Amino acid sequence: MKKLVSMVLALMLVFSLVACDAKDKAKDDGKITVGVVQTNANESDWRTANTKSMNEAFAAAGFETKMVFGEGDHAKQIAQAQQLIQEEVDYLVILGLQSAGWEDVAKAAKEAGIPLIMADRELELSEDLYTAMVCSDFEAEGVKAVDWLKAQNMDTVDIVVLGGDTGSSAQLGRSKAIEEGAATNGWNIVFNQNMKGWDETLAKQAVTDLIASGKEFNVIYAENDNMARGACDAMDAAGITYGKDGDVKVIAFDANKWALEKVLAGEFNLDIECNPLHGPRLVSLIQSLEKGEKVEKNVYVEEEMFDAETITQAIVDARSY
Amino acid sequence: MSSLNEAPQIGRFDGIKNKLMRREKLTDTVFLLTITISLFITIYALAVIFLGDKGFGKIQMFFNLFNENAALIVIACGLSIVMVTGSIDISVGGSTALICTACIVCLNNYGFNFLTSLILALAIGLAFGLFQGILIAYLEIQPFIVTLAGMFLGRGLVALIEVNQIQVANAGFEKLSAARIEIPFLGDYNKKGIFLQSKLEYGVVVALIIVVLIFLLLRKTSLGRSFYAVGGNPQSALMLGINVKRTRFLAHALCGLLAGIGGFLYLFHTRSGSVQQATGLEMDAISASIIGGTLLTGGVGNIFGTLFGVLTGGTVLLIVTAIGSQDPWWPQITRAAMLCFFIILQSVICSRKRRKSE
Amino acid sequence: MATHDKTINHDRSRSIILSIVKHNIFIPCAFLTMLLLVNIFINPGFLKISMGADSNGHPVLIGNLINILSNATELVILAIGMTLVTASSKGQDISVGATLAISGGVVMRVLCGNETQPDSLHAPIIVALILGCLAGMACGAFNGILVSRFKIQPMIATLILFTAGRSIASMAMGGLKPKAVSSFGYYGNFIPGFPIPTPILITIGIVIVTMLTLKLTNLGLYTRAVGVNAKASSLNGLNPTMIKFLTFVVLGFCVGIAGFVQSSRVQTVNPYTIVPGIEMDVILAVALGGNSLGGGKFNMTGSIIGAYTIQTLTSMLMTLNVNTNAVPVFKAAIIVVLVVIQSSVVKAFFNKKMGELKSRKNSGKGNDTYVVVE
Amino acid sequence: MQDEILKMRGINKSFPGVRALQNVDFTLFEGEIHALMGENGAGKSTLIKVLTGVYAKEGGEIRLRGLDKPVTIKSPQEAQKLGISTVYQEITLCPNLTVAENMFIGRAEEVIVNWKKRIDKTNAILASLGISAKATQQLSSCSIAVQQMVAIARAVDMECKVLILDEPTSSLDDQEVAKLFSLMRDLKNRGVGIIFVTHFLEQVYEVCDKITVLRNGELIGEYLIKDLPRVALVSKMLGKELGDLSALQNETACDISRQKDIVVEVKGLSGDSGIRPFDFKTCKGEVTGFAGLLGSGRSECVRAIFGADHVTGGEIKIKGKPVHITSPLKAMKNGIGYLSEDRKSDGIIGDLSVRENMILALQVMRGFFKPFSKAQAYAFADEYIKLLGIKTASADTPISSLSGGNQQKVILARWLLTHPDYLILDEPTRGIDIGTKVDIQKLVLKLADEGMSITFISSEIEEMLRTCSRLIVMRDLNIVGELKGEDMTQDRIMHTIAGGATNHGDS
Repeated sequence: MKKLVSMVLALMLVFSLVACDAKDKAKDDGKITVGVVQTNANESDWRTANTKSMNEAFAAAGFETKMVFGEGDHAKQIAQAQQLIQEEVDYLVILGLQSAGWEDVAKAAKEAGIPLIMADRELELSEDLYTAMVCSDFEAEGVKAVDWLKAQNMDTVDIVVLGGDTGSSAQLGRSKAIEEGAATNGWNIVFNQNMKGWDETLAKQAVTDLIASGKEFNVIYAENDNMARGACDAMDAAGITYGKDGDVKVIAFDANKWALEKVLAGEFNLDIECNPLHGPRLVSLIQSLEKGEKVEKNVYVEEEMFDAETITQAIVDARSY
Repeated sequence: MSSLNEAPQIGRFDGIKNKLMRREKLTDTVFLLTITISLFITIYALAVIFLGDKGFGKIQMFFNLFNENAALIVIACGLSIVMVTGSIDISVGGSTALICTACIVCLNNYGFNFLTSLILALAIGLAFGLFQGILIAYLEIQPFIVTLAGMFLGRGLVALIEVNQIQVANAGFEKLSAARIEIPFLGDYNKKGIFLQSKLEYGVVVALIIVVLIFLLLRKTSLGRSFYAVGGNPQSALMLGINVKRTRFLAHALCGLLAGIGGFLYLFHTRSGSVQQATGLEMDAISASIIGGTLLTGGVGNIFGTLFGVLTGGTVLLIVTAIGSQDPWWPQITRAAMLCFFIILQSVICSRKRRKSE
Repeated sequence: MATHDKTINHDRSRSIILSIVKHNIFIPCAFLTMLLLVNIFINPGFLKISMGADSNGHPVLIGNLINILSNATELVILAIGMTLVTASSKGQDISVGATLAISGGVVMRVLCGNETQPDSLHAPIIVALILGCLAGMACGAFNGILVSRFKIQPMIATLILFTAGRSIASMAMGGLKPKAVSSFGYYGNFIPGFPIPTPILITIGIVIVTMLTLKLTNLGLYTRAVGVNAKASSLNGLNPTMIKFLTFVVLGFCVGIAGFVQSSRVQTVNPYTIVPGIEMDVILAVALGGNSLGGGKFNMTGSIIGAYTIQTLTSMLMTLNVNTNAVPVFKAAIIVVLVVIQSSVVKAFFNKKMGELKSRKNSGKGNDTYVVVE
Repeated sequence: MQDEILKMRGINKSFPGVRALQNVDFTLFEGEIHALMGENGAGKSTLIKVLTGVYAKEGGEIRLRGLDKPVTIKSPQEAQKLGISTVYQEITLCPNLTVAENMFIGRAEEVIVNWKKRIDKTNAILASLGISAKATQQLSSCSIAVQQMVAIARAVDMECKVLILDEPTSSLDDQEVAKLFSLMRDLKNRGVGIIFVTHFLEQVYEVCDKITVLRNGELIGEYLIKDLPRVALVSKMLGKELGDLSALQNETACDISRQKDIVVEVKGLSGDSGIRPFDFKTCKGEVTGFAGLLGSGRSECVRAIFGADHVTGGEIKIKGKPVHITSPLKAMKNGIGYLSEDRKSDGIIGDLSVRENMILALQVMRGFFKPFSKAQAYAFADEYIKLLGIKTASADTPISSLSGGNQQKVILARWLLTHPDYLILDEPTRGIDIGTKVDIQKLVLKLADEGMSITFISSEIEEMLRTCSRLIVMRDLNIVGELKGEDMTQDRIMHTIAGGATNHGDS
């Protein structure tokens, strides 16, 4: 045992020496390194587009990208962010799985002089702990949908809410909007459930079950495109008409290209954009920070909405993802 | 040694046998522990050499390894104990999530403070441990299915208490959890020339104290040794006068208690709670124990091994992060490959040792 | 058969009731019935099955029961394989969810190639099915080798693929998330013109194949013999290593089929979120079916009933607007109740109590005086 | 003056289908080494387990010196507290712990362990007993002999009043045995009562004062060592069976010259279980027997022939054709059947039904894809249930709920179904009732008449005499004699088994 301990100590000594040595070797080629803590790799089409956008934009701007994926685990994301701070990336972009629990990372980044940029989802941090924010205002997106629905002037409104991953800020914001909207406008929420993940499968099962139990509904409020597609599959199978000319109005979020095609085809009534193209915005933000310009701290991404009545082929074609 | 020939016909193998016996002075536990520690050192040293510029050259990186894994260390200790007795507990992730959410709700809404929430955390953990312990030890139900129920219960209760993500909004608690130990004279200059003092979280100190305490418990107390005896051979343990049922029960109770402490440390570190909190934590803890040289068949294991198992797992995650990859699938595949390597290594070593001793 | 009947007890009516109650699928059946009754109570239209038409005018059956039967498909198929694995190797495979993602991913990759929204299938569906099954079987073989050859406990051995499986699936799909044309959806939904959901037909097919396999081969006998007493089995010429390996490959095949059905349901696969947590549900189904998780004897019918029970429960809670994340609480309660009822210690305790009651009635003998040492 | 320290009276214990102990008395005096003798299934181990609280007795009483009431011993811990220590035949220590831990674990001990004190104490004890092990060594790295000695050292250190040694010498060599004996004498002088269970007769005569003989769960008698000569002891242990059996006699003798009738011929076969290379042959219709005490190698021989143990050398010819048997399946395909010795762990498949247990071997030979139909299986099962008179509720009853004798018949049926040319029966009558024993013996002779070659192994010499036409006598993993015809008398067999040599280790 004693031998073992001494061996361990000796080795510790050796590699701390090596460590000092290695530090000197640390190179600095002047390239800006951006560390990105992404959530899951491809939990949905939106996420895939999001990842792609950042990778491409950073590469085009001549930044070095260091993207890590949280594997769906909050604690892993934190550990990875801490690692990126130690690695001394020049900017740290965080897309948090959870909005809470990031103070320690933010403080560490601040101490190390690394600007922290929140993207996609807002983190619960006090103003002084982050440099900038490029986020989607999920509640505002939901409110847009509510306003649109109000404008439809329907006699009765029976809504099926297909929620996203429990507790993610997208789910929280969008659910909050519709719940409040329903309360103020006297709409009836028939079903309100979070589908684990953002997938078609569970959404489809849920709607199939609803149809089978004979519950009446005329609005599907699906918190992303994939779930809306799952719900449509279910209605297809039961012969329920939906979309522009159907009985059920389908509201979706994210506005992927394929979803816009569905809007164009009149299958979805409304798709509210949640722009995944954070790459270019982050690039311009970082570039102005580099120049020492003052940047606006809290930026919410401008988001459009696409109504089946007004959408054109040109809009769909312009969509890159 | 020659007087120990069991039968004349193996006499000619005496030389070899003597050698083997001399080499086998190491107990299984120490042998596996040595492997784990050397592997950790090798991996970390390699990381320092090849990834020094990716942060591994920094001392804080080493401390971060502890900061990020304090809770896991404590929870893995608990799992090592039940695994030493030849049982398993997959409910720890669930109970951790429950502890986080329950404590935050109480801290934010019911005027709990640091101490009362700690007591709540311990009570939840212990309740899981006691209940599962009774079912496993006294009703002789399979540990897997019992703790599966525990896992479901923990996760489900979180959703019943609070569906949304929540964060601690309790000034006292936040202040305590934000506190750091600044280690004098240690630190790194970053490339901007800022000197960063090395910092350690208080949770790490707690975790290390617990590691030492559990080590002493397993090594120095009769209860600790009976865990090993029960795991090694329950029948023999019974014959030797050990109360096997009570020992099993206590192992689960202790694991529950440690999960309580671990859960609290988790909360202390993240200050947030959600339904998905600590997903897969049980598997991380189990694999840390395995890498640390605990055999799932029972009877063999060392808490320091578990500590190094957790650190090895953490290091691998960091290495994978440091290397970076455009393809998101490599981290998990790498970690699984490492797990596979350890498991097969253990299996081969154990079967070879078994063959030798026969 | 006739000669065998004669040996049965004379006290017919009583023995029939007793044998039903004591039969090992009594508890799972009773439980499923109870659950269905609760469902009918909550929703009187629960049993109603109506004929509707889909958007193309093809006839389809609509009803809660149909949904449960259809949605339980993956669970049932996996439970069949898991039962065999449990019986032979005294442990469970916790990687089925991850390996299902792999086989589903392989199916999608074969069908869609490198396109995200192909206009046609890149390969015949049968090829995709076969390759998907082969992928599943390869994963099963990997687990099987670790368990049978390296003598690693099943849970630990399968922890490897549990960790890596979904990432491997993502790699197999090249990081894409393609959506296949809707004709691939026939296998997870309806074949146009045929009103019964295809998954139900597939389930029936698989169950029939399983029953035939158990009847026409010695898989069942060998598995049980190895699970109960591997030493004695090897003295009877069996090869326990081989049989354990085989059960894992069979489970791999089941995973392949389940992955195919699952990917056909919405014609796309998200490797990271497909069938979340199904491994625990499958193990639960096996346990609910009255099978000991400690291996040995198994009861295939029980497992299948167990799978339907879980699906019924899940659907019920979903329609009751219980938060999906809270569903596990109910499962936990059920597990605890069922395992305690089926625990040998509890059974022995009650038998002893019954015996004591009887013997007290029979004789009023005084107790011996003993020094009881503590 | 010597006191009684242990008095057991009228002890009863039964297991499903077997009466393991019937009205057994046993008395142990202070400072006495008392041998408990009997063949397998005689009830020695059961008696000891009753005494140490592993089994609950069903009747009778146990009194210990110093207690005025009979005691009920509920667990090994209680037994230890009462001063009864046991060293079991199979080593019941924890192989994953160190020697010192094994010495002290499970004893009324302090909460915090002082390892230094313990290790020093252990080393002192080991040294005083001349055991060459280190206190810090892991037990599994010690040889079996040392492990056994550690177990004894543990019991000794617990200052017990009654020390039970259940076959402690089976894995010790002469020097170690001598050490053990001097230790036993030492303890005897200190007033410890020792119950000594062994199969080695020389050792009994070397060290013991008294002998109690059990047979079939019944007490045969208690004798002073000087009153009971060796051959008388063997005959008491092996016993005499019912008179009606003497009518059975098998006269088929093998004419070795008729080469074509030789079914199995074995030359220089040796296995990894330790048996020395041996030769053996048997003809059609012949019943051969392997005689010898437990551990003499009688089972190991037949296991090697069947391929159950790993064969390290030698050759086997079946009907003159050389075959290479590497696994039981190959043996089965070559027409060999083997009813194993340990019915519970190697024979029955507990939870499976009688029918499934019966058809298993035949089914395996038939192949994976050719299962018997249910009707066929029931037909087989019903046929053999009737033929062998198996008492079972139905063919679907789990075999574990049958009595030992009926279980054995089911296993026998399993092998008969395969219609082997050569059937090995290893202790087919152990632990079963007299009636079934007779049935099985009769069946063996009938099968031999029909032309099957059979090897019959039993601990009961009379049984072998009645059924076998030729006996191979084994001692210490060696064949030491072959008896046939006129030579096959109890006397000759017992003398051959007991051996002229006084040293069991001598071959």
